[in-house]
Amino acid sequence: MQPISGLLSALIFLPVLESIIIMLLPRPGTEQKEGQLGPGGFDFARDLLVNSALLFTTINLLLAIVLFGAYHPNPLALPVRGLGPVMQFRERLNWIPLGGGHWVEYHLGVDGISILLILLTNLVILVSAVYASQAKRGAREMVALLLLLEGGLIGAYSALDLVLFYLFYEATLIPTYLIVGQYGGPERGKAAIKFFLYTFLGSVLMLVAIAAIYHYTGTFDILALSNPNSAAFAALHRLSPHLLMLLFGAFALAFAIKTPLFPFHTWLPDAYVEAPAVGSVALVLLKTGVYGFVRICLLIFSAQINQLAPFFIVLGIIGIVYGAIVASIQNDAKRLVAYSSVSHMGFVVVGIFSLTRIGLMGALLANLSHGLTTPLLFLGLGMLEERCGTRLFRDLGGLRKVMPTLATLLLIGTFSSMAVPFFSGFVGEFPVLLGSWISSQTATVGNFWPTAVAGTGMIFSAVYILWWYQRLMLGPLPETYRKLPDLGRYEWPVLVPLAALIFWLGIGTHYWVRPMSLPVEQTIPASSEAVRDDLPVATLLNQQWIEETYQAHREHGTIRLAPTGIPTHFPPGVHPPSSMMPPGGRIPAGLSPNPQRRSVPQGLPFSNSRFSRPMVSPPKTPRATTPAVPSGGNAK
Amino acid sequence: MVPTSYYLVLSALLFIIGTAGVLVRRNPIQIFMCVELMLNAANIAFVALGRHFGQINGQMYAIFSLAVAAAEVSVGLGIIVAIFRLRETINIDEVNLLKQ
Amino acid sequence: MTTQAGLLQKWYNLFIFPEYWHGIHLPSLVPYLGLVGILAFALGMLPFLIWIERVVVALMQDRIGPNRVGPRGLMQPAADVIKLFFKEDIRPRDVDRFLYFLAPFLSMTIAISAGAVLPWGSIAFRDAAGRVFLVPITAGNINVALLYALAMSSLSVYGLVLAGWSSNNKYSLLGGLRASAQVISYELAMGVALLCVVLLAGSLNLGQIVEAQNQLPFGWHLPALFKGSLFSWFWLQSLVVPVVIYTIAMVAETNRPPFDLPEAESELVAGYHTEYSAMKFATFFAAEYINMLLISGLNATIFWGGWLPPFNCVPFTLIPGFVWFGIKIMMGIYLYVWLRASLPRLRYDALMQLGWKRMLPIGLIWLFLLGGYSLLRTPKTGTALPAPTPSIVPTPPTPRHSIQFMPISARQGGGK
Amino acid sequence: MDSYIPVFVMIVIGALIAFVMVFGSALLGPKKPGAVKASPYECGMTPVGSARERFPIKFYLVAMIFIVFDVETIFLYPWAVNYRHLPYALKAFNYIEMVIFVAILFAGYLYILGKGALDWGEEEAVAEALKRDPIVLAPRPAIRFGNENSGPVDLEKIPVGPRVPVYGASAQELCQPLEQTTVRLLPTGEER
Amino acid sequence: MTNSQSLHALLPVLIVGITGILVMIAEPCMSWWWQDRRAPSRWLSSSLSLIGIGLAACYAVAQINAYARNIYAFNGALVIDHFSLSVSLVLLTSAALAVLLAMNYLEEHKLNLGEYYALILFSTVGGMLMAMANDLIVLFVALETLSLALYVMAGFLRTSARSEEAALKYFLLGAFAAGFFLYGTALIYGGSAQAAGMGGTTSLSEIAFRLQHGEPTFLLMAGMALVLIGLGFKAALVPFHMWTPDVYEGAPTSASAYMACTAKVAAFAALLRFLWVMAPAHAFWIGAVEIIAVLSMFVGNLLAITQENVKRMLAYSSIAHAGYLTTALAAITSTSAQGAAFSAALFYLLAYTLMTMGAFGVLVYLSRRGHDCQTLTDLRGIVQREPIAAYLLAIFMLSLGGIPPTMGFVGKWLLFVATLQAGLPGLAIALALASLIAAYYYLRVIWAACFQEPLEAAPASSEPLPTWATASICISAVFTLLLGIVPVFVNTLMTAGRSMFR
Repeated sequence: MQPISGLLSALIFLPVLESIIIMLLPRPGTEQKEGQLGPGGFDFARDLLVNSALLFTTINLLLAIVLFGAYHPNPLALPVRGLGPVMQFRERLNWIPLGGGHWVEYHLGVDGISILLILLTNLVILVSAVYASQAKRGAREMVALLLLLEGGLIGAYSALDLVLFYLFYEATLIPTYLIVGQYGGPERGKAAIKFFLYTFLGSVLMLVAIAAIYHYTGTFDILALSNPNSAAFAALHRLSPHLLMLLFGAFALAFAIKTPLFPFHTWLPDAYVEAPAVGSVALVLLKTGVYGFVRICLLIFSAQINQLAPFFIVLGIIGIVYGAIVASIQNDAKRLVAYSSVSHMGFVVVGIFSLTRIGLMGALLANLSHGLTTPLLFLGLGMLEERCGTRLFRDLGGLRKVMPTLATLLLIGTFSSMAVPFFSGFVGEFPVLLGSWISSQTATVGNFWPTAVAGTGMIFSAVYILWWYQRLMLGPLPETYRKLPDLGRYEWPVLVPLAALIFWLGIGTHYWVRPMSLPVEQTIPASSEAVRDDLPVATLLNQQWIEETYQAHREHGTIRLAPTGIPTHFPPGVHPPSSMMPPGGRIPAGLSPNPQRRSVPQGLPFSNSRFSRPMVSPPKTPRATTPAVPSGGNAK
Repeated sequence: MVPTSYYLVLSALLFIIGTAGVLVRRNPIQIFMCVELMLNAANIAFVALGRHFGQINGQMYAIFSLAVAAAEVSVGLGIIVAIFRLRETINIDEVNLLKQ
Repeated sequence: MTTQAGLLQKWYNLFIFPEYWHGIHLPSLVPYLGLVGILAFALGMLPFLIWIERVVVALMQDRIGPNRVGPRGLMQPAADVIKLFFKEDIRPRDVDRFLYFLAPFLSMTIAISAGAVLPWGSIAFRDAAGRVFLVPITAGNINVALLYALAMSSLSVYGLVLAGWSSNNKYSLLGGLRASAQVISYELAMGVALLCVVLLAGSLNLGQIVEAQNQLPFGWHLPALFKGSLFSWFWLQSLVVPVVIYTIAMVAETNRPPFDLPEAESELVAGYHTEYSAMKFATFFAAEYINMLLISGLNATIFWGGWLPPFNCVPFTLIPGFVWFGIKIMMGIYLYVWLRASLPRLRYDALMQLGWKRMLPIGLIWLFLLGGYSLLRTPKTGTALPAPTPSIVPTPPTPRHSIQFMPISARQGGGK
Repeated sequence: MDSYIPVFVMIVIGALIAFVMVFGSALLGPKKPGAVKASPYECGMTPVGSARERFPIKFYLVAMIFIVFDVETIFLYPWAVNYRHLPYALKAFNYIEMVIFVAILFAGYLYILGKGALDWGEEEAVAEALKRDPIVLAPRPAIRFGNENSGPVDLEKIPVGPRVPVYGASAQELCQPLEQTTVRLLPTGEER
Repeated sequence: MTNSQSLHALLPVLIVGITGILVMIAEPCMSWWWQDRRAPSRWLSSSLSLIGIGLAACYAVAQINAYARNIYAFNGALVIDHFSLSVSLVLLTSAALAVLLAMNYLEEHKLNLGEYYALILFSTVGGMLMAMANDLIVLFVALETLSLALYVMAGFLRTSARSEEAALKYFLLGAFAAGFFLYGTALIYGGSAQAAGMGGTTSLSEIAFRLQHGEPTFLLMAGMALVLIGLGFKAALVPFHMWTPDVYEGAPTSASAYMACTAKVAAFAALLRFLWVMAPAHAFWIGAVEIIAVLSMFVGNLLAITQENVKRMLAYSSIAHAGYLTTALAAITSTSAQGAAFSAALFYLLAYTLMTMGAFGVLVYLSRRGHDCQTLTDLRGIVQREPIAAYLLAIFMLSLGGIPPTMGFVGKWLLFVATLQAGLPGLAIALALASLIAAYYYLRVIWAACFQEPLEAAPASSEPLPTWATASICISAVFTLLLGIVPVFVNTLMTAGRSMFR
């Protein structure tokens, strides 16, 4: 299927436009009759808001579905490993000039990993916008901010330029910050600022690292930097390991804070708890940390990842266990769910850093599952709190009797959270455990301990989440709650889609796995020792190889060092890597010294021998006569 | 003929006296006079150097700075008078509504 | 060794060895002649001036005036001075002692030194090459003479302000303030009037300004009689208005009636010199009269042809230049006295209004009318007009280059 | 610099003459100081308060405006001196430039006039301005001579010399009724 | 370059200046002719000012398009190049926004005097001339033209002792700085004669030429240091920043906004040109400039954290922004990074102008009935009363904090890259860390405005909207966001930055 040009931009900027429109709508009234839920009486403004929120988010979701439908799971029908991810729907424009022919580019593109996150975002934003439009206070603003958040998130998931990524990464902060800060609980301001500052600390360091990467390589292109054959990659990896480790650390810190990983998670409980239900959902939706680990850290810093994977796995495991234990002792229902998030994200991190296909796939599925389950729990809790006015376990109980529907839907979330098979949690966490098992066979962490300890997390989760459900829904019902209504007209459509998707992810897993399988293949660093043995195209990327490549570029005199020593030209034998090819095969001016090479097809490396020797042997005769086939970079 | 360096030393001394005065004094009028001293130190340097180089520029610059100094005097005295009418004092130490 | 400093050294020789008289560079001595002359005139006229004022005012008011001390009361000023010298010098309580003494000192010093630039005649010299140099007889034959005069007239207000401030007397303070505000207000009008003259003469040297008036009026072709005559002086060349402005400003600058608000006895006791007694009071008094003399002198110089006779023909040219100059000054003095006798004192707001709202804008506009007139009369071709008065040199050549100087009569063949 | 030397000589002579005149009577005249004789002369009234008093803002205003116009004159002088000697084209250019310069100055002058900075008819102006704009042109504090809030005369400040017959009452006699008031008002250390 | 050609090239400045004069005398003339001063003056003065500013801006744009080479007007005293014209446009922007703000502010404070607009225009003239000055004496005169008007504006609230105090402090320290500047100029005049028989000069291009072909003398370097101090005062860099918080707090808010922008923009334009001229001798000053940059960033940000008064906080933050801009000054020493540094500085100046104008503008918007909205307490919960103002304030605060997608981020990013290109990674990291600190106190403002409950119940806001202030803020906000997302001007500014080297 042909890529639809401008689709990604539309997905990003349509929500922004919609958000402005929403802000221009009249503000709904706040009057409410005694004992009634939802708006009281006829409120045209509120109806208008609800309908437009529903309309807009549906349009967005439809667009995302179009994107999903047009996406080709494997455009080349080949397992292209070692060249970085293959992107589709690419859009590439020069954006901010930096002098010397360098630009910060408006460079978008998606692969399966991004597309599923985009779908998730659109869907969850839809339900939470519908929920938010019912809020007594700030409904209009919350919907508008949610739409802004949607735009920012999609932008972050589709950015292929580091600065653009940073920009969207930061842009998602603002609506979240405003939602949490304005409409949350009593300590919301402090929590919001804490959240913002933590994240901002990380991202500023990331900005420094981005600038440093530009300084050393002359490009911000994520694809170029992820491609081991590219000059940018070679230039970057020629740096001293210490420096590379620092750069990686800057990125990793930013993503670890955002994920959140164990020692950097302290903003999370405050923010989740103080936020309104919609805000908690928004926070849950901030998957940019995980996405950044996958998209940026894994390939650009493959050597560092290999070195530090055990460390991250340990942190992830600590997070799993710690989150679970702390969750077990909470007396606040929402705080419990918040801590359970720490535990779940621990699984995700373990999966990513297992550096195996199965582990990474599991991590991404767990990520999606968390993005469906936790919103369900938070939204349900929000509805509960709206009715009961409290979240403390000691005041609640037996609510199943008055609101059976909510209880049922929450039970689905509960099961998913404790990773019961056929629920989404399971299909995420089980592969993670598998992956950690495989990787621990090769890595230094030690035989089965990581898997075993991580596995206890699943047991703990059963403990706390079942206990949570029991204390809320089972047992005697307090007299005061006897008259409480069940789900209202607008609350059904909020929770039901989430629950349905949980089932779909748990049962129809292959729908979700198929678009991600090739990207996962391409995203595992070629140097990952854990997958070397079981994959035919595994190769060892070592320092010697980098040196040789770099020297080859130098010798052919095609490396341009101005202004900061950036190699942007390629020796005659080395073609511009697929990931650097723009859509339509247009090579940016200055990238290729030899215009004849434009039609040279990209030889895809799928043999061990291709990788085991330096890629500098120039073919004596240019294969200009060979018919052009689409290069790997874009799905023609 | 007096060497140019003497004039420069004189102007440097005046400038230092003016600077020290600005930093030490507490009465805005005195501070202001010290500032004028600084400007005039520059004028002396200009005139002396212009004479040294045999250029008319130096003296021209001195006239420019005189004009500017005059404008400064007008504005400065206006401000000082205004503050005195409001506060009945112009001592810098007592003019401290804005916290430091 | 510079010329003048060398001369100072030579003076010593002059007294001891008369043979040195032979080689003296006479043009260099002219400034000292000018100095002595103006000093003698100012100090000599001072008592006479007081007498004149009393007599004239008395005549105008139809009474007798001073008639006891000396013939027709001529010795009255001398008697006053002797009396004042032997009066007690009271130092009031809480005065700022230094400033209190400085004020009269400053008034007097400035009043006298203002006279340094007034030329009261001219001498022509011829050098060995036969060129004629006309040297004005004045202490300060300097390029910025007019600025100097203006500066001194501005400085004179310091004496009054300091006196008012240091006296620890409210009346004095108000007097000093009034004096300062009045003097600076009228100084602007005065400066603009002077600018008109500078525009016409193209020089700030008073000697050159006088010599610029020594020409045919408006460049018309008239008989030689009219060269440098009454009609070519700047009072007419500047088309009268600046003279009027200057004359009014001149009266105000010296705090004379009808502009004597700083010492208005009906309001302020005696204004800034309320607390002064004995000779310190007399110092202020004398300084005021010397100021009158010198400002009238300036008036005579820039508007009324200085030492020039009113017509360039025999009965007038026989009289020496300094006599004409003295006559012009005395006419100014008479004007002062006349005004005092005739006009009531102005109200302060009327005074300021006259200075700021009438004289200043009129003067400025007039300056540019004159500039435009001058522009219209400039030929459109040619590079530049000749220097205004080539016969006048600001500083005569040094003896190193031309030793043979012969004094010749000022009005015979001098200049072109 | 040569031609300036006689000028300096003149200044020095003037200073000498002034010196003789100022200090002449201090040497020749009698010296009989007295407290009342030394007090400021204010038409015979006992002087009250300090003479260093505030005075109308107008004086400052005139001084400031003067500075501006004086500096403008500084710029006019070189122009006027050279104007006559210039060839026609340059003269015309200089004329126009200076007309522009003075026109700008005149704009300022008009502004000053319009704002009433040169109006000394105080009462009418204030009344009129108050009618127009009560806040901006708030009434200025009255001109004071210091006698409103001043207390009794401080006896310590009056130097009382030897009892010499002076005109009228002696200083002590003058201050006699005030002395008790003074003692009563001051919270002195002896009472404690 | 004949005189008439010079005048023609200088037309934007002349238009603003003549408009200023007209505005100044319009009001007195009206009081003479129509015997009525109050009613039409606001409209007359402000609309005249806006027309003048608009005309000047149009003309400046036309010049940017028309002039392919630098114009050295009046015998090289002024240089009209793309750089100075771009700075002029920034200054005109801030002037226009300030006029809009003032229309409401002055009315609220019963201070509707036409002089205020005239002062705005005069100081804009000074600022534009500072950007164009190619001679230190012209620079000095322009600096004073700018400053004198600003002193008066700071003390414009004549009935407020705080305003007068601010004016006094600003004036005294400003005059002090002017003394330094003039003396430095004198020393440069003497020191620019590198050999016997070579006359002194104050022309910047001449100095640049001499520095490229000879050794810098001691006097020259001493003079440069003094000039740097003088300009540093104007730009509120750290050792010379003491006046800033007091002045910004005390001055009328609309004046604070204007002076925060104009003085800084003009001072940095002058600093850029001056230090570029001095670049061949950068070994003498680069260290000092780096230290000043780091100190300004950190001192400004750290002191801003504790402030309760928003105007004061913005003052400290402006010190920090001056520090960010100083990194560009350090970066112009490297030949490879000069263009990037100039364009980054220009972009940041525009960004700074828009967002500071906006931030102060929101305070003006909220200052009703003569009550100045200044402290965080005043701002509490205004989102309930004035949601638009609160959200716009949030945008400006985020932009000031350098958070995407705003102009502040793009500006900071360009500075960051320029600094790195110049090989000053330390400065770049300091820039990033400082903006991290900065985020905290900007968020506090948002917190107070949007998250906190108001102290008293929100009164029904029946007052009419301050139309012009709203317009000013909205313009600022739209451009802050728009240029943050699509920084289209950057390319123009790059050309402008390069125009310096022609």
